[in-house]
Amino acid sequence: MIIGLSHYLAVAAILFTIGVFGIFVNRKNIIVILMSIELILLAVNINFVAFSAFLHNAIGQIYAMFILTVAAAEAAVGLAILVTFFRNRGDIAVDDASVMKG
Amino acid sequence: MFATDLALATPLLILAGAALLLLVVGAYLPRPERLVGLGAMAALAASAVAAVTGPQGQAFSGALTADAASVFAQVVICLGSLVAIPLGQAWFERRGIRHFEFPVLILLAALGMGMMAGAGDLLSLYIGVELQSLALYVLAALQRDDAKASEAGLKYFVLGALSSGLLLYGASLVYGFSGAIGFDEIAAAVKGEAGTGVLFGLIFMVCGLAFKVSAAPFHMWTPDVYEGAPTPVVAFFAGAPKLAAMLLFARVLAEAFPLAADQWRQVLILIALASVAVGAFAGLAQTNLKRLWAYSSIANVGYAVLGLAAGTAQGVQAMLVFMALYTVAVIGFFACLAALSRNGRPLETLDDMAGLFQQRPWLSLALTVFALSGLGLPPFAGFWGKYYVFMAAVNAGDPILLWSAVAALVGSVIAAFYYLRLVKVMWFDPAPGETDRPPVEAGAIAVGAAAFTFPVVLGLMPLIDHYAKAAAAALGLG
Amino acid sequence: MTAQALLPLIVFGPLAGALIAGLFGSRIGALASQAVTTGLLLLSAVLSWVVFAQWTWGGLEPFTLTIAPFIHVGEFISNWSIRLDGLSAVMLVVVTSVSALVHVYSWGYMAEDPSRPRFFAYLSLFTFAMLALVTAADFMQLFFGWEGVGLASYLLIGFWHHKDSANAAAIKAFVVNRVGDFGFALGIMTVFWMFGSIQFAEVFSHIDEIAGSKWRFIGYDWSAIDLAAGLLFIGAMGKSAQFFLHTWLPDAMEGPTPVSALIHAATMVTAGVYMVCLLSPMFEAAPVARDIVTLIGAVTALFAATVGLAQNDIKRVIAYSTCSQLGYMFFAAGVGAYQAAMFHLFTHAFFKALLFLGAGSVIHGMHHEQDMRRMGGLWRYLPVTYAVMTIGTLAITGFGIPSLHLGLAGFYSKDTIIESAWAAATSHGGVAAFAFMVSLIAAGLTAFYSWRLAFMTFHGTPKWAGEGAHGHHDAAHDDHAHASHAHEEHAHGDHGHGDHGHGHGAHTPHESPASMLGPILALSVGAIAAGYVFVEKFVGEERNEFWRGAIFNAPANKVLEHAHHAPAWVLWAPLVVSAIGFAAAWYVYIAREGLGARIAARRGIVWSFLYNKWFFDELYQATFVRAAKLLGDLFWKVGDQKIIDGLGPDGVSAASYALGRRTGRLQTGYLYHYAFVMLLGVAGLLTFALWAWRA
Amino acid sequence: MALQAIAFYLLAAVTIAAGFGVVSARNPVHSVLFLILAFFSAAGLFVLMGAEFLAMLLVVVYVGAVAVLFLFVVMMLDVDFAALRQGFARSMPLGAAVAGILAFEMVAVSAVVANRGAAGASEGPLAATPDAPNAEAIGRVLYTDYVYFFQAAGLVLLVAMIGAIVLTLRHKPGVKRQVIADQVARTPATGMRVVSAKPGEGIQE
Amino acid sequence: MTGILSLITFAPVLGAALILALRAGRTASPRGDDLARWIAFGASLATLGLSVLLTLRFDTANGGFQFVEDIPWFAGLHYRMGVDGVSVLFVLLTAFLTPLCIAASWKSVEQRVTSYMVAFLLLEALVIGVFCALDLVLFYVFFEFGLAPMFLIIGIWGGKRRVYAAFKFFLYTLLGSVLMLAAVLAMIGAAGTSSIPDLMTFRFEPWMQTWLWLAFFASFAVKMPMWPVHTWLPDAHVEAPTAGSVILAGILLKMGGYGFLRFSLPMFPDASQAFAPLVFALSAIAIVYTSLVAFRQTDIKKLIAYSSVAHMGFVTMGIFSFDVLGVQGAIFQMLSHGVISGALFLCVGVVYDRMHTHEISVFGGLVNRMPLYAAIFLLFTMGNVGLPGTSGFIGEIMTLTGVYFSSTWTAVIATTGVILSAVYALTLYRRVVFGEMTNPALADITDVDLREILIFLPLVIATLWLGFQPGLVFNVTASSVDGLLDAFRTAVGN
Repeated sequence: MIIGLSHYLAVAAILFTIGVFGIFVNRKNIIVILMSIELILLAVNINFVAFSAFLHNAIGQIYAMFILTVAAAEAAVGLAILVTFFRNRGDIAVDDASVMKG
Repeated sequence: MFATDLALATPLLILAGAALLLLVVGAYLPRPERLVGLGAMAALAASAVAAVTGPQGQAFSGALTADAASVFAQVVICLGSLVAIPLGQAWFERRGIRHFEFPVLILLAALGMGMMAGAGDLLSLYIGVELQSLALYVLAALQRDDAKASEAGLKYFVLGALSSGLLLYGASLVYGFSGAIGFDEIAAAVKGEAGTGVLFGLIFMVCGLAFKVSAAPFHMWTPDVYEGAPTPVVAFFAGAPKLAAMLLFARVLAEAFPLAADQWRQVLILIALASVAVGAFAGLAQTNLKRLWAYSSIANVGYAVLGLAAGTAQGVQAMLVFMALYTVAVIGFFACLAALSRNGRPLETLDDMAGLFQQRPWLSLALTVFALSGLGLPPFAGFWGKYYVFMAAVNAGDPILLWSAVAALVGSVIAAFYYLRLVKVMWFDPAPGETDRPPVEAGAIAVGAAAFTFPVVLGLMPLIDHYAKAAAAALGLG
Repeated sequence: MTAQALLPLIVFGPLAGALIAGLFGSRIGALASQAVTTGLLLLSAVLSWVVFAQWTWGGLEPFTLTIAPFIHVGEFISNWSIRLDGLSAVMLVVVTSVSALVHVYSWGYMAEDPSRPRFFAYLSLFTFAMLALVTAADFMQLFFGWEGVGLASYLLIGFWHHKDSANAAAIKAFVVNRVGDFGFALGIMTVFWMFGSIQFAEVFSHIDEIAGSKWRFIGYDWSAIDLAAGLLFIGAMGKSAQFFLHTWLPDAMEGPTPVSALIHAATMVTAGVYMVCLLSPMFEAAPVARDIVTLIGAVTALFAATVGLAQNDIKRVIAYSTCSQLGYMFFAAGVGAYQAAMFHLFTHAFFKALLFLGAGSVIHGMHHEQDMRRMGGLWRYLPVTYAVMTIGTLAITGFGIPSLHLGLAGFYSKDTIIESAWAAATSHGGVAAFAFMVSLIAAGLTAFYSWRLAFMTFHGTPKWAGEGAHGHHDAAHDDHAHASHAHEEHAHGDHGHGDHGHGHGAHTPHESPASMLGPILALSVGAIAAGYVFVEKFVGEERNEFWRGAIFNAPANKVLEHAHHAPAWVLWAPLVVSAIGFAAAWYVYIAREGLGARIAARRGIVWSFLYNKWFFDELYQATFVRAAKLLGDLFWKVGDQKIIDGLGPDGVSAASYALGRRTGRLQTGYLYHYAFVMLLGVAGLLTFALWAWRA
Repeated sequence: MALQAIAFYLLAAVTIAAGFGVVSARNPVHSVLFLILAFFSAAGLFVLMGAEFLAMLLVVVYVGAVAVLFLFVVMMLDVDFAALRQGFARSMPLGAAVAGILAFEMVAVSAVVANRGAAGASEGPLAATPDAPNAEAIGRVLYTDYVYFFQAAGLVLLVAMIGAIVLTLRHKPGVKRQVIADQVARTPATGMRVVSAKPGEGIQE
Repeated sequence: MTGILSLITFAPVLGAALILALRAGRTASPRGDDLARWIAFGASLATLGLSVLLTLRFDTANGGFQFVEDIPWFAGLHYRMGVDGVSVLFVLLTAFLTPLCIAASWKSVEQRVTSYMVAFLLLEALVIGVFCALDLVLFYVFFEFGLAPMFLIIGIWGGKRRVYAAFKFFLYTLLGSVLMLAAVLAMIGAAGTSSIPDLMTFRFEPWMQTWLWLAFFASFAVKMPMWPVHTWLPDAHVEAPTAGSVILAGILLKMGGYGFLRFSLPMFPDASQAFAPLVFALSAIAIVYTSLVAFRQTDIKKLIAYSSVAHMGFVTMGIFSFDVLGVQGAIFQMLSHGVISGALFLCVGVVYDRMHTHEISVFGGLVNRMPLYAAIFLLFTMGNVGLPGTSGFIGEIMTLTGVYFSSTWTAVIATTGVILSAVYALTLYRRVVFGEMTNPALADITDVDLREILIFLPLVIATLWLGFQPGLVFNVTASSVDGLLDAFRTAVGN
């Protein structure tokens, strides 16, 4: 049984979907949404690394490395915004973030 | 070699260097806001000049492209960012918020946009987008004591991150199935028949990019963020970033997938029509002008995407002309909103604008110009943008595209209703009370943008036409 | 001066008068306005007679003066021009003479009216339009005059514009005339497309070439020339108040009486007859159209005469009489005796104007009382009027001795028509035979209602309020009369008499001033002599020299020749039936005075049918007017508002707005919804891509 | 080969399960822990593919920094967890269906076309640069070919830094703050005063 | 003379700019308002003078475009102006009516006078531009831009439901126009030029002609307006201020007919011929339908508005008869209707200024206090009815005659309009002017004053002069119409 590229891609796809799923299925906690985003990025990274490995070039890995970097920055900004939001609302329930609509 | 790279990157280097320098200056001076602001404006102006005068070519092994298109975009980006600084600083200052970081963030966002505009591979695409996006997320939430602003920032961030995920996933597939990240290499790799994997990746990338330009169905963030974010910030990110993202969009499609044009055209048409429809219909029920203009921008992006969908150089040119003209108008509009208040409370709803013409004739005239431009009434700038787009759609020779263009035109009639409602409120209705004296900088920007939208644009069109044409030619579509 | 020089004076004199009185009437005052218009009209009349004399005895040749271009587009060429030929020469004298006399008459009749300048301006304007009509050399100018007289008629009928009934009558006259003009206009178009020209001369010269061609019109193929002639005749029907389009004429009596005399008796209403005669070359080639003309004319002659029997308004009786006489003229033309038609037109102008002006004199003397039931015994108070009215009545009934060939004007013209009808009936039968029978019956009826009018007005017991002391000896009768009058008022709102309120009852009837009597007397001369003097010229042996080609008779048309050789019974029959009519009238209104009122009071079916004018007004009210109102409301409230606006702008905007609200509601403000929509977008696009790209 | 397969399936299963745990855990702290687990097992997958350096990076950067940051924020925000236990939404079936379709399409495309594209040509995962260690291979190009991105990524981090500071740093008035520059700039001359204390009097201020 | 067209077009803009320069930002004051009025009046008079000069210098023997100006612009577009026999008189009509409108607004517009005058002058400039433009896109620009000032004129200075009316007017027209825009683009794409003279000789593919024709039709039919897209007109008229109605009826409606002549016939001859039955049907329906609706109206302006729709039915019908009579008649009818309906709306304005209503039921018996007004109103009513001697007649009879050959049915149905127009127009006149004066509010109503007389005088003269001497128009239009129809016949091959 050979573990081929498609196996890795499938794992990434499922993980990606779980991440997306996590964003819209979670109704209560924004921080979990941020974590879901991390899952998505992880899935993408798996993809890049898998392709990199099967393509025999390093670009994918470097790409993944930059994703990691940027994702960290993104997490920082995201959490900062979350903190601001929390300070204004005293809560981080997703349903709270619905002042603006229509 | 490296020197050449640096020379080509000069516009970006100016921005980066200025950002770092001003950050330090800001950190160490007691009241640095004005100085930092002026410095940032100077840097933006310098960057634009550098872009126009600088050499053209590919830098960093193709990661950065300096060509007519990026120059075109860079000029608009720099101008759009430039006016945002005085607009925003004064606005924040009036609310007792003194962030010297504001100009710096604008600079960094502009840098991100510059990277996007000149992106030559999937990696610079990603980093450019992220640099710009992160700066915008922060800017949206910058009024941190304001619940709406932080909610806007949060929504923008979460959905933006999701869209980045989509973009990345697409990029990974494209990379994987083509074996390269440079646009040219991708094009070379997928020549002949583009494989399903690549196209699949392309769709994901299109979705991610569609989010950045707020095209339906990835537009949902737009109204909320526009409403919540500080008005000058909206003025900023409703304009230039969209142009940058649109150009990036065009680059991806034109440089990496020129031969798959028939495929991506269909997707773009769907997106464009959905955007026009959403923008037209949802706007009808709005009373908040910022939301209204969010929907308007969704519709407008629809037209721009339609131009892109033509898949021709003319289409790209149309998109660039459209976005450039739109950028001016949208900045002007939000500058108007930033300028207007009654007893210190900003005027944001339609009702607030009642009878404005009696009290603030110039600003309401400007708003009228923007409204009429938005609905595409000739000879306002908005009309010429649409003119180019539809001309491109017609000349592309695809009947589906042609009918889509007609449908989009009909959509513009529906949207005309809400633009007219703004005009109506300002001109026909009685005013509820005196408005405050508008700040000079916002008023000047608003009136200037209005004057550009009509009638200055009529004189400048030959120039814009020329440069947009050159820019489109640089992207290499037929 | 030559006729060429005189004609413009004749035609434009009245226009100048109209403009002066109309534009500056309020400045120069009533008297000056009257003087100017009347003076110019008198000049016009005198000159007309000069021209007519030149034509009749001086051997003047027909000619056309072109004054200015009117419409020159492609082949559609029309000029402002003055055409002189036998027809227009006759019409010129008729129009200007009657008009001049009416102008003079109005000095007295309208003496108390504050708007005299306007009145005289209208009269002169009418005269100008009529002159333009009769001197037209092409269809456009003809139409111009045609509608111009319609305008003047409208203005004059509604002259007392504060009276609602007058306004209604004015509109009715205009609109019904427009119905006729509808046909007229279509006729002109047909002519234009058939002949490529609208010049009479050119059209007539091409009749032979066109005679056989067809024209597809509202779904059928018609003989083109019949179609054209028939359509043009519809115009004539409108203008000349022929059956179906007659309803406006009686109502037109709302106008001042001089107007009735001029427009609705002597001139305008005869325009239709004039046109048919003018277009005789066309009608000669259009047998079907001619039959229609004959039929309509005959029916009108009979119909109007029957209605005239039962009317009580003095002017209405004369109006129906006019209508009936016009019917005579038409069927004369229809059977081919255009000359006879023109002759009757000519004589009729005199005696009918006479009758109207006489009636006006009565009305004036009675202080604007028009109801004959409140007259009676007036001969003592209005002797001159009585005398001339009697002459007029004799003339209209065609009194004359056939064996001596001597009689009043109507005798010559009417008998010629009846004889022509007989002649046509013997050679063609059919419609002409019907016309002949009708002509005799109608002659009897004419005698009856004419004498009825004379008796009710001038003879019998006075029933006007001034004589009330002894007018009330028959209280029951009087009450009855009043009751029926009230009923009439009630039933016919349009029959109001806004002006008579102040008048009757307070004063004794009085004879009219000289300004009124003068014209009447002048007309009575015409009523007596016009026939005798001109019978040979118009219809007799000299007719061809007289008309000099203005009227065309096909070689096969020998109606007039045959008419001259009618058997004796045909010659005597009119006199006999007229005598019967006279006797009946004498019996009912003199011998058994009050019988007429009792018949009326019984309200029999026949009487009601006649009194209500065969219910035409009611019929039209119930169909056309109601339909127009209903359709108008339907189109407006349902068509425009519900369907077009409802499905169109209002509906679409409401739907768009609703859709907008819904789209807005999708924007819930919840992050997860937004993310979900994005995901839907991704999934949708991916699915689309997989499906569309067959990948 | 079999070992590799076992390892793959194990790691893949854990990764996915942990991912699911992240989104489904009621307690955010548990979510963070699941996230860490997912990162670890993903790192294992990276190793399987020969990307040791990235695996390391993932553990160090992500688990070490980002995940901990999450944990820190979760704790800091003192959220009332009881209120957050309301679980999934009513419309979950629809969401799950759409997500399912998406996942199916993605997996299907991956599975079907994986061997068609450029990557399909290779037989198995291989190091990009067989002659050099993974870290070295990346290191060689990172500061040369990819210097542009490297610098740009730095700016991204700078933005994140500025953003975090701008959004969260508060200057409360009246709070005594440490000013390092002042501390460093302190000289003996300013820091101390020589007072001559006279015997018997002490220091009189 | 080159440049005169631009001068005519932009003279009103200069006037508007002068007003803005002198008045902008100042608070309203009686003296300032008067200044604005006088400048506007002067500017419009200057435009009129130039237009008269243009017409006098116009070479009637030349059927082509004259006074052509051509400056390249961008993307292949040109600033290209010129007039031919078809358009020159419309320029004159516009220049003729605008000073009258400004004079008519002298007292009736008291609010925001500066804006009003600016809007009006802008409108004038744009309308003249429409008739002069020889570049498709330039034409479209003028055509569409005109909506904006009209929108404001209706919306600001209009009646009670002015907002509804303004929106309806704008959106209705805009919807038609965007379809035209699509066609404009398609034409430029296919022909590679936006020059109207060039496009007039360009032969589009028949299938393309069909679509283009329909798209242009959508716009022009709304503008005319033709049944069933006419419903904006009554609302717009009722709510618009007097002068707005005058311009709307007098000029804006003509842009549709002008468009048919300038575009549909020469550029899409095959489609025009194919669709002529459609136009005939719609025209015939319009004439009967709207006449009947007009008959039932209770508002004077609405009645006149509906009658305008009916009269425009003659225009469309005449144009698509492809006959010299029909086309000449249609042009004449447009000019005549411009004068007559404009005058009628001014007549309404006279009583509106005094009573502030245009409900028919309020009036009655006006002749007693306003004899001169009654006379003037009568003249234009008769013009509306199409009485020979007024200009209204010529247009009707010519168009009917022109159509009669192509479609007898249409002509027959349309001719009933002659009857119906008499019904509604005379009924209106009767109810407003005749009868007893029963409404006590009317007791003090005054007759037209000198200013109003001077406004009406040119219209009276025009109505009668054209009625008696229509050749004034036909001489100017003849060459161009002949050229147009010759080209048309050549194109459709018969």
